[in-house]
Amino acid sequence: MRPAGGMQVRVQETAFDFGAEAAAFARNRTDLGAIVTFSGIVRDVDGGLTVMEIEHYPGMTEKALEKIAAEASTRWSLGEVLVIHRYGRMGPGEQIMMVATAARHRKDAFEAAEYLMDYLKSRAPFWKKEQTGRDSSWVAATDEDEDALKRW
Amino acid sequence: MRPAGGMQVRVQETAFDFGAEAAAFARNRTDLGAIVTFSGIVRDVDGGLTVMEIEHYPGMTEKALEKIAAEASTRWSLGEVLVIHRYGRMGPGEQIMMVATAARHRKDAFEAAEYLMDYLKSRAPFWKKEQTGRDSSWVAATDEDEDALKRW
Amino acid sequence: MDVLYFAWVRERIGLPSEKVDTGASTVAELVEELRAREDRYAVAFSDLAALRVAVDQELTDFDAPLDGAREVAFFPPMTGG
Amino acid sequence: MDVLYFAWVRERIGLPSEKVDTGASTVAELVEELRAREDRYAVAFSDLAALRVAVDQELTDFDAPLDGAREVAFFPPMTGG
Repeated sequence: MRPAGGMQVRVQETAFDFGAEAAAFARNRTDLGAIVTFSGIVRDVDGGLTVMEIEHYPGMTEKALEKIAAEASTRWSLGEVLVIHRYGRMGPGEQIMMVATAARHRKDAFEAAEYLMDYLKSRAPFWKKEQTGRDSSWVAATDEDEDALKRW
Repeated sequence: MRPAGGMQVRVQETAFDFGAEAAAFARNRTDLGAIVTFSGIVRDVDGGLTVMEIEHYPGMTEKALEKIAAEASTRWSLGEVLVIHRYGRMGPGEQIMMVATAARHRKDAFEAAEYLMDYLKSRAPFWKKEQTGRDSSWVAATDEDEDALKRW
Repeated sequence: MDVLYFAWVRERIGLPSEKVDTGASTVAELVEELRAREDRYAVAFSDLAALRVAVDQELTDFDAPLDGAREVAFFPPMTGG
Repeated sequence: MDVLYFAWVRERIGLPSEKVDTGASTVAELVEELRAREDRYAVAFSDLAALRVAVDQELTDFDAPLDGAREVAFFPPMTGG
């Protein structure tokens, strides 16, 4: 079966079920051989993080993500694209976001997923704040993330 | 939590539950922020495929996959690696295999997953045979897949 | 015009958004007007290299014209994903 | 020594594996012996560029020595994933 290619963007406060999303993604497509997913987890490197809070810009966020997903669909031959990104408060180990790409060939699926992540990191209006005990601080953008855009 | 890094390779005839595997992968790790999965699906581009049959080399297959996964763990900073590959008969749309990588940083998770796929494609002893109606033919290896190894 | 602030820009200015009456023709001119208001604005806008701006929900730069703009937002570099 | 065949090599030779008594000191010498047996072997081994070989379950090449080898396998380029 080859239904029309689908692009789905969801911005939500509630948790999502990564396993169920991954399982359902592109499952009605038998013409796509390669599926890549990326998921971002609230990371607690030093064991001190209590809460991660993500602020976003309602309205612009959806538009920015749709633009990034549409651009990926133009650059690579993709059958399906999914982007889910949460905002609000979440604890260590919780899923922050995921992207999924389905393509006939693995190269397209991989590159498109990396492109989505690179742009989503630095061009979608989300800001992370980490709370460690009583202290909280905004996560700083890195040069590395900005540089990652240059390869595309 | 930082349990010791895990490497898991499974070669099996039975189907696996991609959603459940993806959901369970690295779920006890809060120190790893980036998870990448790739899954390969039996693709039916022209709508004529009835069965895909995968032959493998019992014994060597497991060793080859473990060697590839171990090499990936040496090259990139990975917390967890999972490789599942089926053999036997499967129909269009069924999952053939998956790899999953978990790392602190997305670049490591993405690159390691692509490396695993490139090597698994051309260096693990699997052979695909496609049956279309009454005809069946062995899938030919491509120069593209062989060339993909050169970048590593 | 609606002016929105996010993340530490919002915290420094103390507001998520406000209506601003302005004759500014570019983002940079609007920033000058805001800076002149009060210390908290001057502090929030002290280093433009640390800020990003969107006009009507599209990322742009500080030279961008404001004619017809309904919404301008200031925020730090984004950290999604 | 166990000699194994996979995929179309197995189909052309008509066997998945067999015991072979050989004095061959390299894979290439073993191939020569097999080729000389019967047409089906000659056909299966007609183009070595289209074949891969593993000795004791490790990929190697046709120059590889066989001393002490317990298992040699011939097969086409792999197509996993």
